[in-house]
Amino acid sequence: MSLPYLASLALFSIGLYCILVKRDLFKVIYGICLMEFSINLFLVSLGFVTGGEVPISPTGTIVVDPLPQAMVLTAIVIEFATTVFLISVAIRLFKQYEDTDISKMRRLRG
Amino acid sequence: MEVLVHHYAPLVAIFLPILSSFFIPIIGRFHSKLGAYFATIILLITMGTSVMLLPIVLDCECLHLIYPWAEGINLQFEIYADALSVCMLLLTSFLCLLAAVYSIHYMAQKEGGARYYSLFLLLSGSMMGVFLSGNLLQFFMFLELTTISCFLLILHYQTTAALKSAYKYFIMIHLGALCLLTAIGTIYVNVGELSMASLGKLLSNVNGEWLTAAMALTFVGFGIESAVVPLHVWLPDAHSNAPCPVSAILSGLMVKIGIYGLIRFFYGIYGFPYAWGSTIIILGALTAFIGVICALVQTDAKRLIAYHTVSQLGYMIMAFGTGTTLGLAACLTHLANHTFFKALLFFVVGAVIYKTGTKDMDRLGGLRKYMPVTFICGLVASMAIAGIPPLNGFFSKGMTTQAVFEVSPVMSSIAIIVGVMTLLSFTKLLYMIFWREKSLETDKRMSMKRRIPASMKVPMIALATCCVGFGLFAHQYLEKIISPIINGLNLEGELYLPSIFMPSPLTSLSYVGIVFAGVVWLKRQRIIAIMSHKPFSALHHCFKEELGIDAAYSRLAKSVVSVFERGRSIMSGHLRDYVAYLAALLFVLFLYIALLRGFQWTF
Amino acid sequence: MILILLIIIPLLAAILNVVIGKSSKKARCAVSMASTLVLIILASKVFKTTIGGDIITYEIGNWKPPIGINLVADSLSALMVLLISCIGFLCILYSISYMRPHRGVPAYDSLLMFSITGMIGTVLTGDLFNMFVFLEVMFIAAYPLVGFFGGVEEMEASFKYVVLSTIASVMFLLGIGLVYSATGTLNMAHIAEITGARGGGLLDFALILLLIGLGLVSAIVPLHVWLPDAHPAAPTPISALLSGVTVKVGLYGMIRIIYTMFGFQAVPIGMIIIVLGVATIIIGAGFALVQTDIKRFLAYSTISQVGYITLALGIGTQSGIEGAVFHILNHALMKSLLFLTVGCVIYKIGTRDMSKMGGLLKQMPLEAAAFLVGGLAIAGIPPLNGFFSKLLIYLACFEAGYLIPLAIAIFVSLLTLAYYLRAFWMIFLGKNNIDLKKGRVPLSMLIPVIVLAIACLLIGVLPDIGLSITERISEQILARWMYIEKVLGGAIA
Amino acid sequence: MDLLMGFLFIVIIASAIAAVELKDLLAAALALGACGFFIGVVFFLMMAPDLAIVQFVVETLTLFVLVIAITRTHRRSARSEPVRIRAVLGVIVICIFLLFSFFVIPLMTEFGSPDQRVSQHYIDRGIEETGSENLVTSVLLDYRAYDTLGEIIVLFVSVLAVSLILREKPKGGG
Repeated sequence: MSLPYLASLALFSIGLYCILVKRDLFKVIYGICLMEFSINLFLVSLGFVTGGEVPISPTGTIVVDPLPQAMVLTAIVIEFATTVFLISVAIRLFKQYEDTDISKMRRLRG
Repeated sequence: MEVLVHHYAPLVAIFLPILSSFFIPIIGRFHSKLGAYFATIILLITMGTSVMLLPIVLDCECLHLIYPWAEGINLQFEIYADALSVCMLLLTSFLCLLAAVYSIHYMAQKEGGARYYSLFLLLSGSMMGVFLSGNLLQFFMFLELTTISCFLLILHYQTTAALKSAYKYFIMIHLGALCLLTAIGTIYVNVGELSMASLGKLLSNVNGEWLTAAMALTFVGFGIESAVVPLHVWLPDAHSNAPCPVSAILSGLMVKIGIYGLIRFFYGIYGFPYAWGSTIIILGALTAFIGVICALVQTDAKRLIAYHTVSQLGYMIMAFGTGTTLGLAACLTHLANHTFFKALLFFVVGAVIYKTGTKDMDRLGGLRKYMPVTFICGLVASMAIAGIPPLNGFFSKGMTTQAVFEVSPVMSSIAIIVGVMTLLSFTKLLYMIFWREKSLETDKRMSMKRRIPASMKVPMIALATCCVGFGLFAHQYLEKIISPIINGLNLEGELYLPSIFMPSPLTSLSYVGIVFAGVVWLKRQRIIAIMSHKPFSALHHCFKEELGIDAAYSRLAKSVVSVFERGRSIMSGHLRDYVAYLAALLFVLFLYIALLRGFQWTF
Repeated sequence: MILILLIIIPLLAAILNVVIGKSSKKARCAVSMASTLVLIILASKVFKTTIGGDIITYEIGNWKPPIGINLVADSLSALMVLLISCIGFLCILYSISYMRPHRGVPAYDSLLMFSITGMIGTVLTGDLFNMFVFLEVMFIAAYPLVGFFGGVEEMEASFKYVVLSTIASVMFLLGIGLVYSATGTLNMAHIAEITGARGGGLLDFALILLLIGLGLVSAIVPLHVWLPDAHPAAPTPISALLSGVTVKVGLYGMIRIIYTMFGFQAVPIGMIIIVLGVATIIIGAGFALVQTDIKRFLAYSTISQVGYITLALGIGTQSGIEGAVFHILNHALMKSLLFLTVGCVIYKIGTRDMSKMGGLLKQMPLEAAAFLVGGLAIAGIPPLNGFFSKLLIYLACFEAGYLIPLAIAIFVSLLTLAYYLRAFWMIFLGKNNIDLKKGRVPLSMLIPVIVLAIACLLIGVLPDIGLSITERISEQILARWMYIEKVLGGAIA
Repeated sequence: MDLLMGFLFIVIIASAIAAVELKDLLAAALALGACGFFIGVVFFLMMAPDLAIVQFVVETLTLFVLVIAITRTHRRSARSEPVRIRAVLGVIVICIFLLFSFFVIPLMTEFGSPDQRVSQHYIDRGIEETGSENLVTSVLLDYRAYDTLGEIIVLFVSVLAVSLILREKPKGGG
């Protein structure tokens, strides 16, 4: 059963779709958040062992993989930092354009 | 002493001018003319070294020096000096020296003097480098260095026309250089060797498609450099917009690098492709013909002379294309002779510009009274280029015609027709500038009282002397200089020299030309009247526009630019598009991998 | 030990800069410059060791490689560190005068040091996930620098940059996940050992994802879209750093992943990389031809040159790698030179629009010469450094029989010459129709320009300086097993 | 548990779609928060309690920042792309999804039985080598402490970056 993989990929696709078709600054940020969620979910699913224990003072030998969890922990924090930065840029852009429509922010082209 | 000359003279000839070019901006700060004198002295020393080298190589001894350079790609710094190289070296240093002397006053009133002399030395040093290179890549590198310095010299006045022509010059010449580089790369990849000395032997028994490709690319590369029609469009612009001493160098030496390269590569390395001979001759004839036709209709004196360079290069290409010993001798002789009279012509026009401030022949006239020395020099040069005996041009043109006649009689008639037209066009030049009575519309800034200084007269007189001297002593010249060169290229054969006293169909034809010129001269008013008739003026326009060749090039360039101009819309500035590119790339690459690997998973 | 110092020193300098804050601009500059100077010394020491064929490793926390994270410096990493610290030093020196009007913004200096930290961390790490982390450090420091001036365009560029590179890093992370799923490890040498020379299956897809992540950093078409916005928006010294070395970090990562981690033979993507490289060459050059904003123009030129490097990487022969590494080195010098030169021009006339410039040759002869040196070097004209690296790339194409890419690469180098001459014309030649700001260009801005110009000329005249280095580096890159053995040291879990 | 997870995934995807499609940005932000929250729950079910907690905390913080940002700007979302473009892009996205699910996922190790080549070491010796009962912590703070250093740098720099971006009077320049 690879349902978690599929679910995370679905989430990934929804996030990508959101960035592609939404013109709102914040919707773009949401899309990015969704993609990040999906990757986190994907990585955690990678480390899951059926019937495994929580990797905190395990008693048996079947334990879920702690490495992906550690990776995801790092990744979550990094993603948080990026998102906050992105939001601050969005606020700034809104102040300059008085609008959140990304399709109007096309000064740089060609 | 001999050892010193052997080892260091070539290095001095190359690097003394190049290195001292970096000091001129510093020296030029102290006094404006100091840079000019410094450059003159450096070039004098350089000329001394080439004079010292001459006796060594004329005994058919080659200097081959190798220094370590770029071990990473098996490249050594090689100096290869045979008679051909050293004669070119001598020619280069001689003309550069004269041009430097000429520039002392000619360029004095213009700003940017330090830059000018610095580039001038760089140019002369890198030309020496080209002629002394014993290795293809090194040859290429020096060739590019000449291009850079020429580019900067052409744009010296920074007028829009000068900038445009410099731009065109660099792009076209670089295109040629890239063709050459590809040819060199082909050789390197297939043979793994770039030294000229050993390549000749290595390639003599090779027969491959790649060799043909390399030869074709080499021909195109040098064809651009030596302005073979239809690759000549850069030349008239560049030569007419550069400062006059630079034009002299460009026409006298730079285009000869192409001819030199053709001889070096085709005789020294590939072996002459006899199968292509007639094509090359036809191209040469076309070049000669189109050059002279376009020259006929010019009113800009420098442009007229520049078109004649194209035409004379056509002669050299024709002579080269015969592939015979006589043809090669004719090519080399004409190369040297053309240097003398073409440089002289540019100096003469330079003097006219110096005196009157214009090069537009329509506005000039009657200058023979005001500048007799210049007029006589101009007369000598015009007669030389038109091939009137006993000046030097007569002999080399005669040899060319004879060499072509032996291979393809039809084409030799074109050579004769072109000769007649050359005569016609220089009759026009002399008439319009010096002879006819016309009130001058001189530039107001210029004063007719301004005298031509000795520093400008001396180079002109020296070159005029050369034109006469090499005409009078043509036999000795052929024997002492050209024969060793030909022998150095491992070609044996009889050299034929046309003589005014020897009755032959060709010499008599040149008399017909002279008579024709006389008729033209007598009936000049009437001819000019006829020329301005309507059917002629349409033709006139057509030739002036170079039969649309130039326009075709600019259309091509514009279409390239417009493709990208239109393509800019893919950078729409729309974030959606950018993310879509990313997604599409992901999709395509995944699909590619999926299709490539199928379902046979190995891991 | 020396390796961890290479990361700690810029990090400490960055933190120190934050602590100093607004109190003293001079102290901030001094700290940055001192730290980069130390970096240069250390890096050259590492470089000297590794160029002899040695590989230096450092195990953080004394955990053996597959268990813990380790730092690895082979000669390529050492070269990259050296480049980063040298260009970084010059950019900081340049910033002293250039950023004088913004001295009240202390974050600039520390962000610059942070991005240097991120870059050095990326090139020194031996762990795939750690590479992601340090790429993020590099990014997060670069984003605000791109938006430093806070204007509309800067913010727009910054936003697009962040969105695109976040998507790319998400893909990179997904790639790491797939690699982890296939091999159960994150250490690059360990992955290399496990995959051996076989590729295939999941690893192919993982490779694609990793390449998309790194391709965005190095601006390969069609992932280049952020670069022409972001590089011009940044302050000029930062543009020089971004174009000079940051994009090269992406290329470094590609070399590491393709050659060291998977092994080129195992990878079915040589063709893909060549196609992308050729597209990058054409699009970068073509769009540069029609620009009027001078920095945007240089940014497109960067894209085009990245295409050359990518093309060379796709060939996969030793001479291809040699050409790529040499071009990385050369392009870092040339492009920083050009950006810094153009910075002098902008400093003096206060506009980036080339159509408003003209005739500056008389007032700024030194800058004109430097621009010409840089432009001709990029166009691959001897005797400047770009010629030899391009020649190596051409020869590599030729030997491998890729004739169409070769023809395109050669033709585009003509186009490169055309657009640099056009820019030279528009900036320095013709009529002068703009008011110059009074005052000379300060020496602290001229010195980096002169140093870089001399470096370009020197490598061009004596190409052996670069050729001997790149030959060793390419040998080392191809000797995968030596890397694996050195890192894992026989003790494989 | 499979059933529970299946249900959770449906909820997650539903809330993700809501976050994408809702016109009200604040409501969409809440939907996003819900999505993150349920992912945290999934983490919990996948035996990653630390992660779940961090996810909750970070999600709350993100939501907080988002809400502040939205109150400072528009609340109503800007229009989406026109339907035709949406259809084209949707097809691309679906294709990527299908490629992934048909080509990539079958290649991966079966869910629930990963290759623990390196992690086995952490599981076997982690407690004795690091002295930490929590293996994730031991990986994070000991075996891979260097990653954590990088993570802290990122966090630190982002604070610096946000303060730079949101500073009051930026000056223009070249």
